[in-house]
Amino acid sequence: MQLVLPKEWKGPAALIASIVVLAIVFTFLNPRFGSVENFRNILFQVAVPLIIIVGTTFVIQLGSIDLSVQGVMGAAGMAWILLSANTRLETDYGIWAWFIAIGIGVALGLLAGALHSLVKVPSFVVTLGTWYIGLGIGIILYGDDMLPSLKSNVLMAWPTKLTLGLPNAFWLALVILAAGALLSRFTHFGRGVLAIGNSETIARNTGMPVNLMKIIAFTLAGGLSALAGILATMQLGAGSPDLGSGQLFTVIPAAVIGGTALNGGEGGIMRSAVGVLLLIILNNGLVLAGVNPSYQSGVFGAILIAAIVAVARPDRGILKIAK
Amino acid sequence: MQLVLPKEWKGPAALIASIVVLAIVFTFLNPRFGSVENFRNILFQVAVPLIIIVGTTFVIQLGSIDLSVQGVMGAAGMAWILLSANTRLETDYGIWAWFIAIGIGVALGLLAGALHSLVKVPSFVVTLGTWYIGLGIGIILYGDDMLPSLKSNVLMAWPTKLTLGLPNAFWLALVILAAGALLSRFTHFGRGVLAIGNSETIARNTGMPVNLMKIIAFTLAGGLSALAGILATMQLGAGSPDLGSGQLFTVIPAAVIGGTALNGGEGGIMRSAVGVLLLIILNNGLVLAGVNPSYQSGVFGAILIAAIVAVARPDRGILKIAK
Amino acid sequence: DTFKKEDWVLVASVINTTNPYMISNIEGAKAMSAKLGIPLEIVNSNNSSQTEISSILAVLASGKKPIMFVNTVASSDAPTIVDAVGKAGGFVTIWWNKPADYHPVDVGNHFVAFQKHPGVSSGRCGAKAIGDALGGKGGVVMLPGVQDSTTSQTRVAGFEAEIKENYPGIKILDSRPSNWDPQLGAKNARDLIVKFGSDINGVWAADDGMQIGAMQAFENASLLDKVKFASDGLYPTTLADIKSGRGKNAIVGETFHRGYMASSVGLYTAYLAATGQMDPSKQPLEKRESLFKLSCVTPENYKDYLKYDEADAPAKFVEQLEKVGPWAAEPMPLSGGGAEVMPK
Amino acid sequence: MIMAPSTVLKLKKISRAFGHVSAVKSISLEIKRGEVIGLVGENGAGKSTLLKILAGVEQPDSGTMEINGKLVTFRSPNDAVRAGVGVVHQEQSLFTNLTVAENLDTRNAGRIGVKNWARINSECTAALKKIGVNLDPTARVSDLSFVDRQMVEIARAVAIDPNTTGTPLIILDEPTAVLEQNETDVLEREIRNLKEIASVIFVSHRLDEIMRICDRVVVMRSGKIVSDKKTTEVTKEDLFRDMAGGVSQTAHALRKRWPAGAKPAVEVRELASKGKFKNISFTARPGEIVALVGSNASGREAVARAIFGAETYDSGTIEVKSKPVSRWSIRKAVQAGLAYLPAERKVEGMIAGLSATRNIALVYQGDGSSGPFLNLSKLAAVAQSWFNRLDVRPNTISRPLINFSGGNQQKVVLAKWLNSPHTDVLLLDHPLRGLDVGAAQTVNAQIIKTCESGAAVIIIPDTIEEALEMADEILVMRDGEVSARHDMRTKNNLTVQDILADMV
Ligand SMILES: Nc1ncnc2c1ncn2[C@@H]1O[C@H](COP(=O)(O)OP(=O)(O)OP(=O)(O)O)[C@@H](O)[C@H]1O
Ligand SMILES: Nc1ncnc2c1ncn2[C@@H]1O[C@H](COP(=O)(O)OP(=O)(O)OP(=O)(O)O)[C@@H](O)[C@H]1O
Ligand SMILES: [Mg+2]
Ligand SMILES: [Mg+2]
Repeated sequence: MQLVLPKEWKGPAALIASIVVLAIVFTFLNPRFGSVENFRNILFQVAVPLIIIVGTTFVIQLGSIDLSVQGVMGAAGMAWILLSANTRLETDYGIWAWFIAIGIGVALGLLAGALHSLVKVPSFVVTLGTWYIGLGIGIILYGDDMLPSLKSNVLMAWPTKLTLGLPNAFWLALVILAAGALLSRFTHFGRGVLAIGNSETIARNTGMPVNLMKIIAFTLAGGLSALAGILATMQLGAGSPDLGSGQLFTVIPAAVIGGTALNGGEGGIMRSAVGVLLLIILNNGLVLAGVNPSYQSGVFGAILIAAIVAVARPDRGILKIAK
Repeated sequence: MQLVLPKEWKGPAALIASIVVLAIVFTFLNPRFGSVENFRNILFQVAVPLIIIVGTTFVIQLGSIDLSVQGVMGAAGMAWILLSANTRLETDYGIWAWFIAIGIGVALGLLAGALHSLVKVPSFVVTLGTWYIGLGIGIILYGDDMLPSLKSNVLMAWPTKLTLGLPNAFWLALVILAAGALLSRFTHFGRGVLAIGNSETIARNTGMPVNLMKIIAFTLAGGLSALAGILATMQLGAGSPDLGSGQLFTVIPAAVIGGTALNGGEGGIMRSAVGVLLLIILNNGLVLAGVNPSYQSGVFGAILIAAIVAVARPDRGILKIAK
Repeated sequence: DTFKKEDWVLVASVINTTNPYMISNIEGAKAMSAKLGIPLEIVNSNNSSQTEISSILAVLASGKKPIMFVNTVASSDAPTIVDAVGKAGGFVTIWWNKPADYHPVDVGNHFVAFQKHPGVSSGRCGAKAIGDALGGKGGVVMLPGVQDSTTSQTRVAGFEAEIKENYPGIKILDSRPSNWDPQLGAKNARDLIVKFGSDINGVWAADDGMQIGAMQAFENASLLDKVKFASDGLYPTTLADIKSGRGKNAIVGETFHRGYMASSVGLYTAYLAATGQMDPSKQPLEKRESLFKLSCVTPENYKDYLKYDEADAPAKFVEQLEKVGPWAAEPMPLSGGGAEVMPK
Repeated sequence: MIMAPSTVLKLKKISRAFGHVSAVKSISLEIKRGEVIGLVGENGAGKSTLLKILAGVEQPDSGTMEINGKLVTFRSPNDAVRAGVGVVHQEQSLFTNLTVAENLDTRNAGRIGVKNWARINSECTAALKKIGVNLDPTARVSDLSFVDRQMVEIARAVAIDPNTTGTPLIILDEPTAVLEQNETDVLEREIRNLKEIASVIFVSHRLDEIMRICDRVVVMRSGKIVSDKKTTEVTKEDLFRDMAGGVSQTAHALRKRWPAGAKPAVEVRELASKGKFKNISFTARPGEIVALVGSNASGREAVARAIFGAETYDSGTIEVKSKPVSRWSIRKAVQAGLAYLPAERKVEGMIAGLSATRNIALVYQGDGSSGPFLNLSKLAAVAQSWFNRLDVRPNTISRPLINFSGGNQQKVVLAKWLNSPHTDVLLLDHPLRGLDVGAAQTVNAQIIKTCESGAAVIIIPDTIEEALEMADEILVMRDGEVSARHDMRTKNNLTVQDILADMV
């Protein structure tokens, strides 16, 4: 593996280092930070963004972008809870709820992917569109009725339940993550995505199924956002069209921090995942450190910049280009 | 002119066409859409995003991105109102309020630009950082004291006041826009930005002051966001740290719709401006058409996609690459 | 000049359509529109002042004179909106948020009234409930809403004041603004659980949305039945939790008010001004800048309020308004006026 | 098994026009099994376009194509690959962020499923061995030197699926332009081996190569085939004549060597950069041409880039106009009057998307610029004058550079630097790369002109002959060190063989 992707492991070292530094500082500021509870709490919180970022990474490796995350989450989350045993409707479609909810995400992803690759419209605008559409679906499902909560305590408890000491939500994320990493390294699709990001023209000239690969990437992203939406709904125990709020600006910066260049061809899923970890820990640490809320966003911004500067240092030559 | 920028004028045709189509449809749905009041109302609304987009366009032409818009607006807006005659403090620094407020924007832009070009960190993350910092400044200035409003009715009335039949706010935007367009076409800076976006390596090999130009672009963007913040504050007559909310996802899509490719080297200020017009009109029209609010986001998304597809059509070859 | 319905339009502007309170706002507006036989325009601000203002301006451009109810996204939006309405020859009532120093009486008749439920007493309700439930001893954490919203600030002030004055044994451990967002409420709750663990005996949230998130977080940490909750708004979900006694009756205090009541009162007040049945400039202060009664709800008395959630409740409430006017309708008669006095 | 038909490729009346430029005009051509065809022609003659049509990159406007007796129409390069056509394009086309093996793995291009790394890597090793280079299949292309990348491209073209029915057709568009003598030998050997299994179309501006390698030579001029003869039946002179259209090749005068001007324009002392070169010392005076020769990876380019401030160096000093430089950067270099023509034209030399005018105006705007402002019509005039001087074809300055032929792109890139009057030092890496013989002379003439007007020229020539013709001093480099120096003012009886001896 090393051989195949020599660069793949340079960046993360610096990243992990700066995470460690943060962790030390925060533990120093509040010993509770290092506690097992907080460790689990963090793992619980990273689960949703980790699932999303697998898709996000593929899309960004293409050199495209997927803004629809939050919209898709809202639509899928609402659909899922309304089709599962909930306090609003008598319906319970069980497993079908999952299929339908994820189906919505897949459909939205497919739409975006197809328009982007076949009609050649910028992914930024198309996915902005699907974002609104997803949100719209969520809102319509939400209707003017009371907000639905889960009936089944089993479902509600599942994400936090510990298996081998780690919350299920995290295990789910881990599985997706692993699958994503394998997909990225050991399939023509995964490598093709990188190739396209490097030079779409060459990719087309060598006869790669460029459009197909793009469509797959976006569809995958849609499906995973939907799954994330379901998980988030479970975690909240209730449905809400904008339960995705804040996720977009967690996952994309995370990917970038992880070294997945927005102009494509670089980066990897594991690195993005580390990026997510950094951001969540940063947020969690600031709360535990008891930073005055009024200063929180300022401090967050400052540390964010400091972190990325630290991370960027290793690979920076005269001719290096950062976009 | 033509010789140097043959492409510059193709895209807008399609854009303006689709704006016209929208306008016709909306007027059909509600004759009032075409009324003078609504026309002025639209001009009043485009003013702020138009000012922002000049900077945004330069930055995007570099192939970079500036997310800090809303943060900078908040910081500058709060600073400006607290330094002008307002209901909270007895202070009135008059013209200095402007300098200081815009100074804040310039400083944040400078910071982002310097870090991005010298330390080579992705603009996406740096400007996300300055966004939070700006927001932080705004929140701190706001404190938990009462919200400050403008005392001077002159200032409050200025943006809406009509000059030659058009609101002042719009005139201001027009001036900035014109200046931006000239800067972009007839200066080494303007052309250089495009060259850098097209190929940074070559730009460097030809000895262009690449870093300087990048810094200028980001600083300019910061300053203009600040100015926009001031205008928005005037329009409201009161200060608020998040009075910029929604602007980022107006200007960037607008630029992209206008044909300013996010990977740089393309597009122009006038085209971005037309993009802004399209989005604002879309929003305004949907409301006038009395679309049920629950369906609004959905419809907006759908039309947005339709519009971009229509716009994308003309310049789309087998070899065209959309990111 | 006489009032001709066909020249007018009812407008209700809400912050978003993804929150039960806003949905209820719309309900009330619909009921009022049905009652008065005047068409209704809904404005959805999508949580953005920009969208709110541009949408309202768009509606105003639509020709008819507006009778308007606005649930402002941010206090700072009020002046712009009021101005625009004035120019359009309409009448507007603002709910919840306006600049503290911006008064209808100074502005003119078109700014018919500013109305709200006193945030301070909402905060005090919650504080009393938690304080008593904890027997005057223990630690509580607070989840305010959007930091710079007056509504949130007043509720917080009320809560802190009540604790300080009457529950010296209660310690406020921490306070994390959660932007009215259930997700953020849950997240902050989780972090606070880690930070203070079992030192947390009570949780106060500035609205039920955030409380719903917080309760889930405590349930997941299997602490729900060890902690008492109080908040504002008595969302249907919350009501259900009180009924079911979720988490050993975890919810000890709520306040009752409904979105449909706010919007219909607001619209009706503006309507009276529009029809000339009421001349704002001749009204006493408390009818221009009104505070409406806010009932404290407890697990004991919640049943009294069930009737206000029945399907025909909005219609009934509107009926009542027409009889007794906007300032005397149960369960939210006028309770005071002028700027809300902040406890010091 | 059935014997594949003896005719591998049959073109009938193929035409392709770009707007009003018709690049290929009704070309008919036949290639037999195992034949090696040399395709020559001036820059812009239409060679690449024709080959792009064969490769499925461009679609012909009219005409028919038969491969192994079957009528084919290529809608995409993929079709061509399947039909057994392998191509080395004039401009490199590798995924720099992927491994060598992956770039060679064209066979699976159409797939999206699971990837068998082991097989891909082993196949890669085999393919590379076949053309006698050994590179790590798992190395990232971006880490390879330019030449190694070229070898990878060749390997890819040659490694077309052995089990395609019929005889494969290998297309090489100026593969040797970037190669040094010894690699060209490798390639020649490889092409001879290829004859066994495939037919080859080989484009080059080096006619002696053509004469050595090919069985048949096809000459194109302005989109048409003007001659098609057995190699044995033609001489270089015939080819010159056919290419240039009647005018026979004028043996050009050797430049008169100047007595070296006093002050050195550039003086390099003990320059060293770890892993690239060490103790490099030489001076270049105004009016002087210094040539750096050496096999690839000898460090010449690294030296040039270091002098230009594009790469850092570890020790030693660089003096420009007798002033030692510190914290040297490209920007400072350019301000000090240095100009650099990179070998990797496509990557570092031109902004393909921009018009020729804009490319030429990149460095120096002449009176097209006043203060921070530009005068666009003046810029156009400047560009026009260069188009005329270097005879760039087609003579339309407003075109995006991408739409020019390889050689003509090179001319424009060169003009960009020659354009600047205060260029005191010209660093030229393979300036004639991809230029036809005529164009080469035009460009050489310009270089000499600039030199005689007082600039010092440091040149990394394409061929040793070139060095012998142009240089006042020749530095031969081997493994990053200067292995020999020749002052051409004194010795002028030096031969290619002498230099080659110093190189190995
Ligand atoms: N994409 C294009 N658009 C417009 N004109 C083009 C395009 N590609 C090639 N041409 C023109 O077609 C003609 C033939 O170009 P081509 O690249 O085939 O020449 P060539 O024989 O390969 O020259 P060289 O030896 O310099 O590579 C040239 O005039 C060129 O300008
Ligand atoms: N950026 C770089 N990073 C690592 N090694 C490099 C780099 N550039 C050059 N090298 C190595 O330095 C040595 C000299 O390379 P250089 O390109 O200067 O040789 P060259 O003589 O110019 O070759 P050519 O004749 O093909 O242009 C080679 O081993 C090359 O691999
Ligand atoms: Mg060619
Ligand atoms: Mg070289």
